[in-house]
Amino acid sequence: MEFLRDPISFIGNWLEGLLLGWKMAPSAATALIQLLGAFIVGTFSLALVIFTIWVERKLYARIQDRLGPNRVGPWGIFQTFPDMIKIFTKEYITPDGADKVVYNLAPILTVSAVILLWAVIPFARTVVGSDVNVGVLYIVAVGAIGTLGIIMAGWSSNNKYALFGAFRTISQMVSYEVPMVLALLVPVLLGRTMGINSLVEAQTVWFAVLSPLAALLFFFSAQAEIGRAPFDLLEAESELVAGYQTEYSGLKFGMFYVGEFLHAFTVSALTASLFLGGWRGPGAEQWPILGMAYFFVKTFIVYFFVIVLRITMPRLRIDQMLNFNWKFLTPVALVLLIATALVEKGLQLVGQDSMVLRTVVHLGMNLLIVWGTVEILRRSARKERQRVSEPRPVAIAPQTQASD
Amino acid sequence: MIPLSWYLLFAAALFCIGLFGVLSRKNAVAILMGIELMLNAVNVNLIAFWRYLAPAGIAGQAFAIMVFAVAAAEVAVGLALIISVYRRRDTVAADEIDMLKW
Amino acid sequence: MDPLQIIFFIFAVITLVAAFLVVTAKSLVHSALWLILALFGVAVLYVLLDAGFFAAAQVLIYIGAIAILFIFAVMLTRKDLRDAGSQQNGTWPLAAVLAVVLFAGLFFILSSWSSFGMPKPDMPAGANALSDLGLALVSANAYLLPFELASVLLVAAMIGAIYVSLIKK
Amino acid sequence: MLNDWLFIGLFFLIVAIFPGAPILIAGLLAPKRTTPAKTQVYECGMETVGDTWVQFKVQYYVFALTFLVFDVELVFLFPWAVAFDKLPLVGVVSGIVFILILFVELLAAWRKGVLEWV
Repeated sequence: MEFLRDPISFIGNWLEGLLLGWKMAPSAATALIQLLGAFIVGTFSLALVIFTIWVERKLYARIQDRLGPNRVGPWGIFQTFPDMIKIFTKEYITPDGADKVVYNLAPILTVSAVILLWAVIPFARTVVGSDVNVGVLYIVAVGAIGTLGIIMAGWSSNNKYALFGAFRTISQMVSYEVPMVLALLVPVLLGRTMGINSLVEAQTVWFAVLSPLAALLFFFSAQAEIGRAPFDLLEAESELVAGYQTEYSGLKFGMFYVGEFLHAFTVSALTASLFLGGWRGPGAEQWPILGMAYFFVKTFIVYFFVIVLRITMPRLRIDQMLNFNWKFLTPVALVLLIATALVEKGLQLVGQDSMVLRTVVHLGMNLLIVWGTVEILRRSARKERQRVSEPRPVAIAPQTQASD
Repeated sequence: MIPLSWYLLFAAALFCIGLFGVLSRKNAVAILMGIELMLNAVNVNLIAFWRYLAPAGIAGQAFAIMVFAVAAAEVAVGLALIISVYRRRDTVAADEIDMLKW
Repeated sequence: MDPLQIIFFIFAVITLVAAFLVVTAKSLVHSALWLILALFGVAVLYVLLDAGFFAAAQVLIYIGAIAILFIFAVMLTRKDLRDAGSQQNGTWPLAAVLAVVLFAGLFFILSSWSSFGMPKPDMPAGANALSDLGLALVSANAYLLPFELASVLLVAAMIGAIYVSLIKK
Repeated sequence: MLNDWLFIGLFFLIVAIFPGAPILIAGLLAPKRTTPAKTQVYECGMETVGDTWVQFKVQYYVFALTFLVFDVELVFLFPWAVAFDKLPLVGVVSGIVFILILFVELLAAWRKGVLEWV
């Protein structure tokens, strides 16, 4: 019974007892179990990619009225394995003039940075890798390491396209980190903590309900951070060959691919944890295994939207991409942060701590900001339409002016 | 247990390496990198003093976070100046940036 | 040696070697990459000092932003500085002597200090360094002024840097 | 406290091995037949012309710079948000002033035309 309720920490406790029984020092036993846990979480996250690649390809195909993978196994579910065998036996080609060490380190760093995020994601109340008290900051910091992998890939390839792709990527990722961090400050403010598991525990009402705008801001800026459509300017095939991965081949290229897919799923898991209550759900406190189920259901729902967004949106132009960030997401996030702080403090000063009131006030404030934003957007869109529809000078215009 | 002296010696060594970089490098960008190392050494000291001498206080942490801000401002302006000089004079060697000399 | 000491030792050595390579590497991009390793080593030492917040902030600010800025600056000022030739100026032996003397002097002064080798005290019970820091940063009798000044300083730095780097020839 | 970080430290170790090992294994499995033509730098079917390190727009630097400044200021806000319960009204207001300065910064960058991609 105990085992069924919470298999993972049951096994953990059993193992610890066993190791201590073997006269092992307690600190060494803890370290060993943590090592094992780290190994399992890492393996699990990589194994997940095999599945998510299939999900994504199938969904992609269905939306485009194709069948998608359908040969290997039922519904083609094992399609990824032959692909893996293929990519494992592909030759590595290192371009002339590449900086060997940096060139080989870059794909490793890119994938590592994504897997590292799983260290702080809580799967259930008791199944948490590590609840460091700076979890949110850790997430952002690890994202910075990913940026580094990309610039290393671009620089070391000794290729103009790669370098251009890397530079574009950096300016995109770096720009979108600003609204992302701002959006992350909202849950920290609402939960008064930075630990991810503590944040999940603080969500008696989901933060997506308390502050839907923050959830949306995080979701969109995270999409840009992953760098796939509609924000896939970094590897815009028609412009930059393949961006920073141009000169990579074989499994080194495959690693970038794995990193991208895993990142998409990880971001969904983060959204689910930070805004959709993570493992919370009826009975999850007593039955941690239920919590895991809730967590994965929520994650896959978010992941579905990530895929749909990727499939249905066209690529943005670079100026549109930057405008969307600096002139839309960032100001909105700043206003939201100020308003959230004011509302929280106001409620505290009035002495109202009923959850219903808090929810209603926060939700109303969010809707107000949304309304204001839409109003401003409508006006600027009207202006933009007028500006574009006005007759503009074309190539021959200077001549006609000169003859006047 | 790590004694305080380890951190202090580490920070001193880091500071001296940074100083060497600042004094010996030709390229202005590299000089700024040396300054970054020196600022980091200072920060290690600040945090170590906070942890060992006044763990209940907050001064060490507050100063360290201010050092972050100052380092960021310094890098931003310093590199912008170097880029600007480069665009005018086509050089980033510190010896050749001598517009103020007469 | 206990495990913590070993970890400290490993990362201290990594950091110092990386720092040395920062100031001696011929290629400036390599310098920047070594700088990142050195900064990461410092972040690990922050963790050992129970300052997790500073470790994360170090990675975020230094590696995520400052190092990227360095790499950009290197790329933008690349033309005349090929990685050939000495990157050291003529007076580097003097600089080396000065650095060594400074280290010796620091060592001498520090080792005569009474609490030089003091062991790590336990964290006082009930202290939450992070929220204490947050409170101190906005308390009028603590660090409110530096807090707001830092913000103004950064704004000034940003506007100045933008102005300097965008003006035409 | 340190135990939490122990896991992350071990995770860093593991995570470095995970992508590294398959790359090594694949290197052993895969054929190695390099020819000079294969290792040429890619450039749309032509041999590459000129140096890779072309001059970049200063615009890239300016974006990174704006980000750096924002990033540092946001790090200041995290302890503030964590300590929110204990803050007096003055503390909240000074935090908001801080965010407003950020806003001014954004507007300044906007007015200076930094945010345009031209």
